[in-house]
Amino acid sequence: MHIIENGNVAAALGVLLCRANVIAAYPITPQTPLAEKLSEYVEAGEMKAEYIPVESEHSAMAVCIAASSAGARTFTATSANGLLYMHEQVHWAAGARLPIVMCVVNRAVGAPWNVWNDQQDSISQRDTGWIQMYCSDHQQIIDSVIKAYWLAEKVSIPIMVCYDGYILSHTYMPFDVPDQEKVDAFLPPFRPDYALNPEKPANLNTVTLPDVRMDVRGEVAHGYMEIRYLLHEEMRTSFKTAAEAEKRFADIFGRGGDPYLEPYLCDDAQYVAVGLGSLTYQLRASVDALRKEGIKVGVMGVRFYRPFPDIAITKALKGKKGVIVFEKALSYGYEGALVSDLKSALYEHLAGTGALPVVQNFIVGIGGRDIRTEDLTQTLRAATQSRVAKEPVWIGLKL
Amino acid sequence: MLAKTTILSLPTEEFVHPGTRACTGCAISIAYRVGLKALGKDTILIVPPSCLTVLQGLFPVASTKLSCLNVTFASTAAAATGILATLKSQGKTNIKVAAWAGDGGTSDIGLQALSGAAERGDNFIYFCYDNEGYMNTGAQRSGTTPRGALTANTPFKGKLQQKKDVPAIMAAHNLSYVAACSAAYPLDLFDKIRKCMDMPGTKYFHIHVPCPPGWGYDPRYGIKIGRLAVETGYYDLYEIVNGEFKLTAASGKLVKKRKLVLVREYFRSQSRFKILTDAQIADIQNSIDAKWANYYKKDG
Amino acid sequence: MGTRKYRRKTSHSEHGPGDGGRTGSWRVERPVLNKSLCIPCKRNTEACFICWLFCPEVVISRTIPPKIDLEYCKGCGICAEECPTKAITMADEAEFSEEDKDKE
Amino acid sequence: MNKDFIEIRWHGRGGQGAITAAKIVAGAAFVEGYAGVVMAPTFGTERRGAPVMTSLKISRHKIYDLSPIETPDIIVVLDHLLLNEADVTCGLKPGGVIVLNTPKAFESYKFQGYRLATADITAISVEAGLPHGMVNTGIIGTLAKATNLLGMDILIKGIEEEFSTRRPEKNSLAAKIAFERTVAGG
Repeated sequence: MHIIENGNVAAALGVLLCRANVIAAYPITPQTPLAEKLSEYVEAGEMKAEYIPVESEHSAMAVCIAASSAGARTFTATSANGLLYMHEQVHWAAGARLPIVMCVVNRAVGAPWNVWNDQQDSISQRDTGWIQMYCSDHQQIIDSVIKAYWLAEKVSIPIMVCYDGYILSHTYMPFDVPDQEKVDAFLPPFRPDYALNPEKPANLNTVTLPDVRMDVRGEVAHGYMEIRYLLHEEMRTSFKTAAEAEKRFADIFGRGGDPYLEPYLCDDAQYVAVGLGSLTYQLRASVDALRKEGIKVGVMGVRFYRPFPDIAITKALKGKKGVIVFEKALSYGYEGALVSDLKSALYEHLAGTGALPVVQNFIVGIGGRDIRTEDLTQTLRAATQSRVAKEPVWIGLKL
Repeated sequence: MLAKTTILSLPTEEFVHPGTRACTGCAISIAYRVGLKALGKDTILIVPPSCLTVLQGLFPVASTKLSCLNVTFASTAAAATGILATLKSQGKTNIKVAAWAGDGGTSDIGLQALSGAAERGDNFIYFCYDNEGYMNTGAQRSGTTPRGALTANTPFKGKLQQKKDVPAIMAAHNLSYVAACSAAYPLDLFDKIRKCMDMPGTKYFHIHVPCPPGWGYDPRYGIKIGRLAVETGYYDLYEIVNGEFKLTAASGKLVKKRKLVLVREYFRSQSRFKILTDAQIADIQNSIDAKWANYYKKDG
Repeated sequence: MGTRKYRRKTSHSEHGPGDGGRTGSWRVERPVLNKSLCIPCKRNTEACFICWLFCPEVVISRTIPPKIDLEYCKGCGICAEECPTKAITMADEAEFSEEDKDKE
Repeated sequence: MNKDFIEIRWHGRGGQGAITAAKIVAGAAFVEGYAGVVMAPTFGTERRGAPVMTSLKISRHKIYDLSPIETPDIIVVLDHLLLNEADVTCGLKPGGVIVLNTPKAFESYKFQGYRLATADITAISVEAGLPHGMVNTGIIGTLAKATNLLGMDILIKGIEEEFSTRRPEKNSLAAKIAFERTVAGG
């Protein structure tokens, strides 16, 4: 059924349909309406779940970690400084291999205070061992939440479903809400290999030594390094599982596509704009405008940022004249994190082949600065004509 | 009213294996061992980083026979909430949740989460074993380190501030049960746990646990020193049941006896207090006397 | 031989004794029980067991006579200090031969 | 007006319900076959009484560009006093429509190059039985009359659904009366 609602409601409906058992959240703009909506479902009896109004984001993730360890399907959501406040717990959830799903409603981080959108918050969590998915519209938000639970539980890795604060979270647009029966068919109940219980006692996340050690049955167990390697390895192999998720989803719901990338007019394009989230949809308008001028340009949204789809990206960008990466975050002192990763992938797979595109980086919309489509179009046009600068260029900067 | 437990009626089943990594003579071990007896096997434990983490064992071997979730330093009580929420959603009503944290993990970094869980009224028992410092990291001062104690980061002057009264903070949350216990009085601890088990909401236990390396004494005197803290009226055993304060066990008896051992004896038993001057000790003695005069008055 | 086939991929511990190794080797002094002074031994009935109650290491049995597991006893001396009849005394480990150290 | 892609900007005060009004119109547009409807409120801290804006884009096709409206076809003003406080006609396309809730006479306004539609929604709403100051449903009637963009029947249905538990009939009555009483001209 199609409804017109905001992005936060799309996320909440996804969580409702996935029958999360335990939800913990702490209010922060612009995530707040999502958490409020879930508390509403629970209090009204529409959702059979425990809603925990915790006293901090750190505790929100603590509740999810503990609840997930005890066998519950869990959910939390946050933004900006809330995400940073739970940072230690974010690492912990991944190291403990708990399939927690968290929505990150992207917002600029302080100081100074700013409640508006950019993506510095989730980008700064890149190395926590979570899978990161980025959404461009409400349909992707609700669908991603549903896919995320299936994937997370399959690979025992937590997933952040990221979407732009305000631009998506508070904006209303139509989207299809899947039927509960179909979601149930897609997503079986959560049955972890082990859940804390007194009958089968276990001590979880105990201090783990640098080297391997014998267990009480006489088998050699991992050291810390092996446990961490497995997280990395299984994150890399989760590409396959993500593709399986996408296929299953398409079979049941009749929509889906490339799980990692979302290309638009890229096949014959000489130049491709790349980005994360709603920005890549806005760039379609610029691409349309430039195509009318005869400039062969396309745009590609990166839907999975971690694991980084280096091979898929390389395949899509191989032989292009230029790649123009637009980012709402950056690694201070260098450039956008996405462009660094992208250049590393291109170098790794294309160095010496002569098919290496020129890569340029533009920083936009920091702290919610309006991103005018006309500005994007001009930037893109200029970037197809010559190399604008070696350094990342901030669009719309009024210095 | 439950009958008082004696050594002979104390359950014999043990939930801690021998051969732990705890220091020789560690009093946490005693409180923990007896505490687990009271909780019983249908319990899920939460433990943040602390000496207990080390006592619990290193992967893949656990010293505790109960299920336990190790969590981050500041998240203990919130993790208890998470386990409880899951048990509730699974319809499991017979499983208890108990958190065991140190004084740093409780009075300092874990206080926010603990206050949050207590305010929400989450039904679990929180144990703070108080060895009065960050002993796991080499005996630095914590919120509950007493005035005058030398620690690794108050090396010459000793701690200048007073001990944070965590049970009072927890009592201010209107809990159904708050108890102050000591490893030197394990049966009192056992009875208090059993007493509060079916009470609603969060229950808070503060347990004084002597620490041989952190306090500076020969391990064999651990129980004696714990007892001395009580007999001098320096550390009191009590419970607050639905807001009603009552001295218990040896402290209760002291009210009748009206004779405290001089606190000097307690201070002189540990090297951490060696810089306390006679004048400072006299000062502390005065405040203890004033506190007890108040107890005597209430007793009539 | 690697740990790739190990049944867990997280830090998931199962319980057993001696996580800290044979902690009996930590001992400097060894508790020695004089049965003629020990209350349950003398009365041949369940009594006292203060040593069992206060043992931090769970190495003293609640039996007549109480048995001390020297494989794990760290020799803290709390039992000796708390024994109301001084039935347990702490003796220098050096007095015991290597063979003695291996058995009880 | 290009009826395949319409941009409407709403001006009201925090708490006046401009977002709800825009949402009802968005829903009606979707029902009428506009595949793309995007309604975005002012981003940030909304404070009761302070001027707020909401933008609504309506398109025959899915809308990918969520950037703010710069050149609206229509502006809807829920409180005539906002005309003095904010540049409400900013970017309004030549020949664009101004939908205004005002107690003043239509003739007292002079907007060069725009079409104006007015009604005293504040009074009409009270007449319809709504509490004083509730104007977000009445204004929809004026918008409908002024633009002929969406059918009244669908809008009325949208109002009654949105307010299903809060005086649905009185809200739709306000819109109906406003539709009748709207004075519009070029």
